[in-house]
Amino acid sequence: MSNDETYSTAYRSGMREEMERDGTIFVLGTDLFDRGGHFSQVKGLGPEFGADRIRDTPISEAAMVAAGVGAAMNGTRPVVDLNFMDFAYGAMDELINQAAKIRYMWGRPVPLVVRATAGVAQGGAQHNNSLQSTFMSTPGLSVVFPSRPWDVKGLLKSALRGEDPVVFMMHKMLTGARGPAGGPDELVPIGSARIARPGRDVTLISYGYGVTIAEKAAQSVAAQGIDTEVIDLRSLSPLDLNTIVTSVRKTGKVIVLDEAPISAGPAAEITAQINDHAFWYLDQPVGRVCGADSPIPHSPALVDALLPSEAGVVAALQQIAAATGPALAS
Amino acid sequence: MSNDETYSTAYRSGMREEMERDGTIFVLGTDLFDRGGHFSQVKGLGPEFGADRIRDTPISEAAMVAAGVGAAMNGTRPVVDLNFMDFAYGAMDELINQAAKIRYMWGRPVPLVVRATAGVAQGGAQHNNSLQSTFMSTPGLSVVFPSRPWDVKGLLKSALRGEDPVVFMMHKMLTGARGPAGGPDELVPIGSARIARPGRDVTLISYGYGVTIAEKAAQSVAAQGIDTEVIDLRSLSPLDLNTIVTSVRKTGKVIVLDEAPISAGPAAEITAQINDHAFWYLDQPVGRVCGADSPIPHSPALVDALLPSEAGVVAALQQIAAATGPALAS
Amino acid sequence: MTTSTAQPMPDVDPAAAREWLAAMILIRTFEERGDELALRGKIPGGMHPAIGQEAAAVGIARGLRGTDLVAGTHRAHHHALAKGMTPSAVLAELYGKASGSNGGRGGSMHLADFDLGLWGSNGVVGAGLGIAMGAALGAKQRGTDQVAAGIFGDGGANVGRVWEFTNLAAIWKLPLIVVCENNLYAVETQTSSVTGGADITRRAAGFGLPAFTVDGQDVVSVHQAVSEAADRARTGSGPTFLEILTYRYKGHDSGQVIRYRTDDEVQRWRSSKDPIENYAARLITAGLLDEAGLAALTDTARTTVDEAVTFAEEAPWPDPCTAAENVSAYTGNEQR
Amino acid sequence: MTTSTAQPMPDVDPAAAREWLAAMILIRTFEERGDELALRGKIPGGMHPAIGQEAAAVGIARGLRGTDLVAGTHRAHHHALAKGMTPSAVLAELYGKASGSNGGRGGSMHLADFDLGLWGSNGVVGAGLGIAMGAALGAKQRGTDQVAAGIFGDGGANVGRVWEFTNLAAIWKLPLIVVCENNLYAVETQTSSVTGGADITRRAAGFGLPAFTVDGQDVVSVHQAVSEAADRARTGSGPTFLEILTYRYKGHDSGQVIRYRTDDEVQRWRSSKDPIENYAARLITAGLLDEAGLAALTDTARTTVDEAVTFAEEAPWPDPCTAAENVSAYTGNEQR
Ligand SMILES: Cc1ncc(C[n+]2csc(CCOP(=O)(O)OP(=O)(O)O)c2C)c(N)n1
Ligand SMILES: Cc1ncc(C[n+]2csc(CCOP(=O)(O)OP(=O)(O)O)c2C)c(N)n1
Ligand SMILES: [Mg+2]
Ligand SMILES: [Mg+2]
Repeated sequence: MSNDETYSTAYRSGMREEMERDGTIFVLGTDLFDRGGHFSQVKGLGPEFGADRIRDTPISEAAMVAAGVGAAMNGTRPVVDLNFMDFAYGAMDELINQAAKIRYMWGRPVPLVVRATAGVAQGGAQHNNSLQSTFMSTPGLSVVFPSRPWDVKGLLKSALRGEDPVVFMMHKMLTGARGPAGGPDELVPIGSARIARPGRDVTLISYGYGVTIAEKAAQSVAAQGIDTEVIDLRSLSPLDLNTIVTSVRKTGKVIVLDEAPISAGPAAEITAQINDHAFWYLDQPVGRVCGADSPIPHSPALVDALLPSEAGVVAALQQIAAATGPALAS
Repeated sequence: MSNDETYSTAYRSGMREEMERDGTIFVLGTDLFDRGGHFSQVKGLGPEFGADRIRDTPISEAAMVAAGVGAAMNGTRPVVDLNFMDFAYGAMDELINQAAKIRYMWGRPVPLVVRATAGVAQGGAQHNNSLQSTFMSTPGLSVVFPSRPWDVKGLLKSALRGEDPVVFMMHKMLTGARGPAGGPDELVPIGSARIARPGRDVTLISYGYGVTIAEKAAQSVAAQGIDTEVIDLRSLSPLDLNTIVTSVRKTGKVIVLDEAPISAGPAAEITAQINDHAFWYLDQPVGRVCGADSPIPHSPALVDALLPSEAGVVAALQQIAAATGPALAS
Repeated sequence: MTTSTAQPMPDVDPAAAREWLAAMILIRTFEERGDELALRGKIPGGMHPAIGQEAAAVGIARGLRGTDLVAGTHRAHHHALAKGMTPSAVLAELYGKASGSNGGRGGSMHLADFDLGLWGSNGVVGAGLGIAMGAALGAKQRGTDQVAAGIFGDGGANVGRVWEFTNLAAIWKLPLIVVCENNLYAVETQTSSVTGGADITRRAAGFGLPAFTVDGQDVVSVHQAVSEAADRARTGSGPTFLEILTYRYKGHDSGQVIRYRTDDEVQRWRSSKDPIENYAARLITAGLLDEAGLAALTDTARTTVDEAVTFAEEAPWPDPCTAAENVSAYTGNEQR
Repeated sequence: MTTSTAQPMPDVDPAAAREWLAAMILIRTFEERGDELALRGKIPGGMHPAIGQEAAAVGIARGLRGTDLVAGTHRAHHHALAKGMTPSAVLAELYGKASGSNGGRGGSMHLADFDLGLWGSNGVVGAGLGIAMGAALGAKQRGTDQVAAGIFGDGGANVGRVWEFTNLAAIWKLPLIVVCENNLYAVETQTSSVTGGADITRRAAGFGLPAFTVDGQDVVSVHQAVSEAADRARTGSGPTFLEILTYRYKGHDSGQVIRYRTDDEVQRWRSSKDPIENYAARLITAGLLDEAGLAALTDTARTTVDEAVTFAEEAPWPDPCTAAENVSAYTGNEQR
């Protein structure tokens, strides 16, 4: 294992190792060969593996994903890199009506990885969509959204050794985040959450950049005697219900932290699953601390107001930890 | 009002009345002028209003929606008819990154209606997607999904007199369903649910074709003394929380019936909202009777196995009505 | 562009030449029966008959090697049968039976058999070309000499993604044949009226690949154009665009009421350009077939299709318990 | 295609001719300052400078009437300024301030002012053309004589939807000008290397509309081509495609390290084809401007931009409480 990778270099090092291991893996997308992608995610791999395996494309998202789907069906393992996940809106038929359904209809596996940077940061309304909500509601697609270098690398390896389409989402705010990463055969299974911090009082569930906020908030309330268990989902589809339900049955109190607009997103599904599997263990309703139902504006002054903040999570933790029954005003 | 319309003719009669009232309304899509669309939804309106107002397009979903967005911004009221909602996958950027965000970014209203037939029936995997899950998670889009002629007509009128984009979903299975429809100025507000059947014991929430199943199931358990309140949501976005919460606080028991694949769809959001607003009134966890997380196969023998059935809803109603605490096995 | 029955046969192996006719006759026999069954409610969701378009399918399939692949459209049966799928497998699939080519999961618009190189018909206009393009990329990455043909209809020429796919194939010199099967109509829209410039071949040429228009009612012409394109693809010269001009005799789907074209127009195509009649006459003229041989082909086709109907009728339904299985290896096992 | 400084001025009103120069100088001054401010972190998310492309923007905007509209790309400021947005309004928007053109909600890639006919720059490659096409349809439905110009970059020529939009405009004879502002690169990809056929004008012609290539470093040529296209559009003759050949001097966005082209190439464009220098020289040669006049234009631009910086710096931030407002009239009011 390597002790000091960034979120972005962990991806690259996982990709390099897998490309060395398996000659059928190749990457396609815009501005990859020389620039290494808009987030340096494959920087250096172009010269190393050549233009056939780090393939520069025109701006043709539908064609990129279609190329990936067909090539995946034909004995190779393509990684389609969209740079920004928002551009998947130009390739939704390829992703949802083709990639996600082919195994089911035809019994043919589609070992396709579609990677992009996602999450909310600067860039305005059109570059900050939360497509995880859509992908999570799509049978046949798996969705991963790691929060740290270790999981980036380990999940990438799992995706590149699996058989089915994986949407690989990486958060903009984490691009330079540092941490250890695993070695060539240290995999993180798709569909496995992790306990980022164990605790007894409240379960705080998140993913991606939310885990960073969650850990800070947990730390901050720890001083006040609130012992928070932080779950990093890592995969949104499939959800690791076991880890979620075990924690909730222990704590009886849950906050779901999700920057996606609140309606019909991951937090809704998690809340509903807790309702299904741990209702009788709940001491309080599940708290959703989520993004507002709004596009993302340009001005930082406005963006912050729409997103879950550390202070907001702290307040939610304090409130739920202290609560013993119904609040007077609902 | 008219006493005997079908779901489809109610749409057409609403459209005709509105087109007579407002000369800026026009419809565009494939095979509309002569055929009246693949579901006869505008049959006859072509010759009546002319080829400029019932505009036949090539198979170009992105261009259709873009045409609608720009025309809506420019003083007209376009209705983009996609025939099948699945084809919206070819126009997702136009819908989600443009139509849904323009008022927010630029203060310009986009009075656009995107109509299509939706819901699960025959036709195989690619013609039976449940896009309501995606649209519901998109800030800036409203989503309606009526269950009867009255609401088709009334909701269409509201959409054509409103200012913002409305995704207008009509269920395949209801195309020929009969019932009364309102007169020229009888509107159904977007965002208003209705009590399809009042009851005291269990709240059964659905929309679209689910309401037909719900009403039958409610009828069937009534004989066993279970008094079910059926809520027809009519709009999925915005949700009419008031109607939902009022009912749940009264009954304390809820089943959400939704044919969409269960994960991160409408039923998840409804469940989460009930958790948020009526948790302390719940006598049992919210029950989700939903579509499986699967593409839709061709064979009727398989399709039925994936979808909520009347018998399944009856069983869920019986179980929840009888339940008094945690079940032994969870 | 019109084919005269007097046209001489080119240098084709006689057995192959007869087999092409047999394949076309089988397709027509199948489609006529299928259409009938659809009207009798035997085929859930109905079907899109390809009667009149037999030469396109057979010319494409026979211009390729067995290891080459085809991905097609919602109008699917002629491609599937030409690529070697049996009438029984197709019809049982249309019925939704377990013995269908795809266990009843696919249906008329979603027929696939990867062993036969049938990479799926597709319910989304233009999408088959995308899959074929990707498959061609896969072939190129792996260094095989496989060629892919992606078929779309004239209606697909106005789907923007079709041109993205074509462009990518052109710049990467993929072993792809981009085939537009132009039957003049998309549902009931006359394609020329919604296609700027009204010349799909010229439009394609703007994307930087050789582009040709082919008489799609002549199996020999289609075969030749496809063979040449396949050669170019196989030798690394990249993709070719072919616009195959053809005509469907029936409505868009079984039972469609036709008001958008005249009976006269249909009759003109049927009587002067029928791909089967003309080709049969040509084989007879060339001494490669006699009337008895022709009758035998027709009989065999009828028998085969009869057997397919029996097979489909008697085949078992798929087990409902399997309905949600095999969605994804990642999600197959958890219980909710 | 190259513009010589010796080229005579055509028949343009002298005041207008000078105003074009002033507009180009203002754009360049603004962009140079903006780029600097972006590098200093003043512009959240950065920006895409259009230095070198001034003639394209001014030629387009001045070839249209004030009531006509333009929808553009992520490289946005030159279009916005040419259409009459003030440097203060643009810069405050880039800063994310309440006094910006869009109250801080839009940002560099999303500038709009409908009173000025600026129908939005767009963060999605090709999407501006879609909005312009729709607006042209709206104009036609209402029977106005408004013309719409939709601009995309050379990179956008490989987005399939661009051709769907173009096709729809062609078959409906919409009052649209389809403008490809070809600056040779898309981020760091040389567009010719990923564009099959490498000729965007020829590609466009395949969609059935008149298609021309224009020297985008000569404001007069752009103006003339756009005026003629606007006339065609206004008189019901439908859309025109224009490929405007230009060049960006800076990187794709502020601070981009450039390894994908030589300094030499940049120098060649700068020294022989600069749209401002050449045009200023031409005005002087034609006696429409003298050196002092030129200096005055430069000074005015600098002062205006200085004022814009002050304005943007001092402008208030938007009220966070408003952040989730005005998403949709249907959803504005419920409390969750
Ligand atoms: C993207 C998309 N839009 C619309 C449809 C509905 N549809 C199915 S077939 C068809 C017509 C296709 O015409 P063409 O491509 O010419 O093929 P043909 O039916 O003539 O074989 C249409 C509009 C679809 N399947 N996919
Ligand atoms: C659909 C889409 N794909 C990718 C991007 C990312 N992107 C932003 S600008 C750009 C390059 C655009 O090049 P071009 O169209 O030539 O315009 P230029 O930057 O040269 O003005 C890319 C790839 C995007 N904004 N939209
Ligand atoms: Mg056709
Ligand atoms: Mg460019």
